Amino acid sequence: MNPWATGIIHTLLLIVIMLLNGSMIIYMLRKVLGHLHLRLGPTELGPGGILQLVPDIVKLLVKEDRHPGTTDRWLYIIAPVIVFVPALMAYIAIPFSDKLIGFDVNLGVLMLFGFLTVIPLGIFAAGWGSHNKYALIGAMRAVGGAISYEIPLLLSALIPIMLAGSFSLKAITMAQTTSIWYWLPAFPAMVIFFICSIMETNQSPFDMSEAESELVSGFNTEYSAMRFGFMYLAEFSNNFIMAAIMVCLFFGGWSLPFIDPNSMGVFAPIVFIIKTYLVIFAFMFVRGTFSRYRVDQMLAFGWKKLMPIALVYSVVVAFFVKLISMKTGGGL
Amino acid sequence: MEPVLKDFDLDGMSVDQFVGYDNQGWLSKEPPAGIPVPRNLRRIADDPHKMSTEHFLLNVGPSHPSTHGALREILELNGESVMSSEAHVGYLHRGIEKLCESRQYTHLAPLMDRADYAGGILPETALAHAVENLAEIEVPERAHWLRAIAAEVNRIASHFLWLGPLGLDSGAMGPFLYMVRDREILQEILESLTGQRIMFNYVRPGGVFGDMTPDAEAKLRKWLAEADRRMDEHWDILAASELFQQRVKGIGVVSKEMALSMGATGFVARASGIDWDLRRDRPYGPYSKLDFDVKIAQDGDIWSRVVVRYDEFRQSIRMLRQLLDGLPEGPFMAKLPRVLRVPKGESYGYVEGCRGEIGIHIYSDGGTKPYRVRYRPPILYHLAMADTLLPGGMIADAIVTLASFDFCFGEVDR
Amino acid sequence: MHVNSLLEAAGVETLSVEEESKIGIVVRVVPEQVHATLLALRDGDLSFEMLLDTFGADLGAETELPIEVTYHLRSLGNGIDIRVKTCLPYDGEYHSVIDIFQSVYLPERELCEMFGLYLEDHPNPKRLLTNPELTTPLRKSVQLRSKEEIWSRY
Amino acid sequence: MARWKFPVGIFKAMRIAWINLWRKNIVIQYPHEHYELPARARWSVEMTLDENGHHKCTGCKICENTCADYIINIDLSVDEERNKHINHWLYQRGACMMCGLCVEACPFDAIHMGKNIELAYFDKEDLTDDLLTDIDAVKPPRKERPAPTMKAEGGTDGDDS
Repeated sequence: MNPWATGIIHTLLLIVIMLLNGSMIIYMLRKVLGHLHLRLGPTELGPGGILQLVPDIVKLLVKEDRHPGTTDRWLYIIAPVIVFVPALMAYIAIPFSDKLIGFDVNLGVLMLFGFLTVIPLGIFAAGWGSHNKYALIGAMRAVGGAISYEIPLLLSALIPIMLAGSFSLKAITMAQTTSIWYWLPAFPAMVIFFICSIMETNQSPFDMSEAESELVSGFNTEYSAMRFGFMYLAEFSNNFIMAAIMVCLFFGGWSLPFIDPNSMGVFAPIVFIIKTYLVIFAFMFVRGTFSRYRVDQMLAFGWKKLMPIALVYSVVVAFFVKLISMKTGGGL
Repeated sequence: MEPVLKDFDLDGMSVDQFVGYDNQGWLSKEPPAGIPVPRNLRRIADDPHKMSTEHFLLNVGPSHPSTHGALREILELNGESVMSSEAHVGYLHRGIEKLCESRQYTHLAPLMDRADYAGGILPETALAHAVENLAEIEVPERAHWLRAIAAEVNRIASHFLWLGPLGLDSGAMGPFLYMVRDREILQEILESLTGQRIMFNYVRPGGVFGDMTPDAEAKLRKWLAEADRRMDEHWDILAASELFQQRVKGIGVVSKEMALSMGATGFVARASGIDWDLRRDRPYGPYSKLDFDVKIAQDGDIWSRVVVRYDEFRQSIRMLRQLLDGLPEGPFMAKLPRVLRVPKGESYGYVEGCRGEIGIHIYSDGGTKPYRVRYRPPILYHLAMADTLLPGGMIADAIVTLASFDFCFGEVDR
Repeated sequence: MHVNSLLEAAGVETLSVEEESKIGIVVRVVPEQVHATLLALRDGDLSFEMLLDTFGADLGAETELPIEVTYHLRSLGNGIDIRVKTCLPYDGEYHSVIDIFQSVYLPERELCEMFGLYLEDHPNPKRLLTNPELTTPLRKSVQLRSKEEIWSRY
Repeated sequence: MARWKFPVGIFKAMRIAWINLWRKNIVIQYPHEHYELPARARWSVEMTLDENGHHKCTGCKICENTCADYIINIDLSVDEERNKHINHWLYQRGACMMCGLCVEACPFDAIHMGKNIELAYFDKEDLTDDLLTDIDAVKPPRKERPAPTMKAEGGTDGDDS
């Protein structure tokens, strides 16, 4: 087949998967938060209200694209794209199974984090370009949060990498099939990673840049119609990506215990998605329960608590990894 | 100037004009000069040893998710820190005090509901006390007890409407809905008792509108049976969580001196160490026969207010059990003429409202309508207090501090 | 009466100090003496440390000084209330007592806008509740909308 | 730095949230389900009809004078024999605050507070309702003059039943 056609088809497939996934997570958020709050969530359209997303998307598409006159026009327009594209690109490095992976690079983890790091930039552009004080405060908070939480995030991600001896997500997953899943030896790292990914995806209790009760809607106050839709979708896509990374690093990817990873076949992506959605459920559960941090408390928590713990723990793990590898002459 | 109208030219205005657009109505003979916007009793100066940015003004409200009604708070910000603040109210002003002058004494209760829309029974009761005091009406005992039942149910409902949004303003969405669930049951009880969920029109001079309904009593007993467990749950979901505690401990401190000087009553005074509860110290109705405690906290911060009010919940539940069990038999309305004439004079009726002392001061000229009605809104005093607390904190603190005073702008603006 | 001797000792000239049956002790003073009276009451041994309310009433145009301003003070320790009343003319000058009780910060603004008084010595003498177009709503001369006006609004 | 304590409260909060996740929801799905109104519920004013389906209004205008918001307007014409004829019984539903004072004031139980909760309209004109149009007023029964006390006295409550 023509490689161009294959490329285009794959790209479109990726976009469709991403959109479907984003919609599923939005539906799931509504249902989980609904039931958590003794409500029902959407019920009217389709079985269990699953088709509610269709009119929502149609509404976003046909809505007037309101554009405040005083914005920095270029930044205002490009910001949703900056937020949306990395969220889309990050899908290519996620190993849904040993074969279903877009682009298995050696440094897959780094590539994913690289994509995700661009998102706060987009949020900042949105906040700055909106010419709105609430949006600006939200943007500043997003940048501050991103700086202080990406360090412990990467430090805690280092631990499974050290344990597996590889940066490739596929290799890390495969390494977990031969030994135990890494959440057990790397439990503190998993907790830190979980907390930091909540921050990274701008969810309560770290939804600083959005902070509805303080900043109305934070960085996306001035956005409407499909531009807002992009931001909204990107948020859930990030959610999925962070959960997927977490599943790869700590919960054994597509593998299941006591089952030969090579005989999983078509079940592998299903197992992976179920695991990911369970992690997303944990995100949502936290989101619907807790109070928000204050911005200085959040920064203090990131710098003064999470980062030292992650640092010390990675040193400890490095030491033990070296010790074991000297004994056995190989990986863990 | 009407900023909501379509022909309002927003871009042509300077920031100063926009921020202070209702500054034109100076009440003094000479407009004061040289005072910066926002104006308040307290202002933080820039610390030369700390990093500071150019200050900017942020309009919070009147339609902001956490101003609970129509408060417009102008904040002067240095980054995230609030340097000074000014509260603008009046967006809900309906002239209730003036409207009261055009109505008969027995027809004032609906206006009182609309003044305090979260706890309408309490100002109704205060008004009834004032009229009964002036007209020397003998109120049947059962009416007093029914008033107290309705008042305590309403107090719990109103407190839920404070605690839930306090969680919501601090970012916790779940507690709000769990509290609204319980509030819903209480509203149904009040609806069954009074006929409406919020605008009760239940307490009249001389008694109450209707007797206890079996439906309301059954629902209330059912709720009371599990109320303590529910309150434990509400404590665990919100107040026990360290994330919430670190948001409220040591924030928005009202010292005892400040509370006295700025006229704090109710839970704000009690959280600042002022041992004063009208239900205990100047008992009206059946409260002298009830067994309840008054919780005092010393710190005056938001956490103290939360603790004091959680205890008010429990005391109200305790009182409701006693009230239901001891409800005396008899008529629930005194025999009154159809058109009540009240002798000339002045009178003051008070209750321990949901948010502080609600006092109704009535002037009568001997006719069927009051000559002048003054509604003492406790929140008006707390608003001035909250306004001086905001400078020095951050935006998030400002929001939580404002929420912790349980503002009800129907009451402030009247 | 204790309040009477207290005020005399502080050198305050009162018009009358009476116990009214419905609202307790009422001290009537001329406007110039309000400040001294409140100060004496706050710092005297009865210690009325809290000012609960400040409000006015329009006693009608036929009265010589129609705006009656009431200060409602409370002594928490002794559990008694006292009211200080003074009368002002229409468009009179009202002098703020915010240096004694900070609680009058907002109520004084409301009082002066509602009755059309000039508010002096106040840190922020601004209208509180209404627009400048709506003058003195609580005066008796201001009428509410009539039935005909209400029925013609649609 | 304060002594670090293990954050027990966070897990307490999560426990309550987990319990609530499995609780029954509290939603009444409005167009499909309806909330049962209690007997005393007050919604907009309606005419009470007797067994023959005839209204009971005598055109005494007590309700009109009671209503402090002036939202009831009874347009009467009186002939030479003092028979009252109701041309219009106008009721501004949009301005009514549903306090029920007019119902309490009515000496002949001619009106009651209805139970219809669906009071939203698309047109502003629909908010002003003409409850009685071009109909003769009922002659007030001479014997049953209204008692000089308030209606709520004597243990009957405000129900319209």
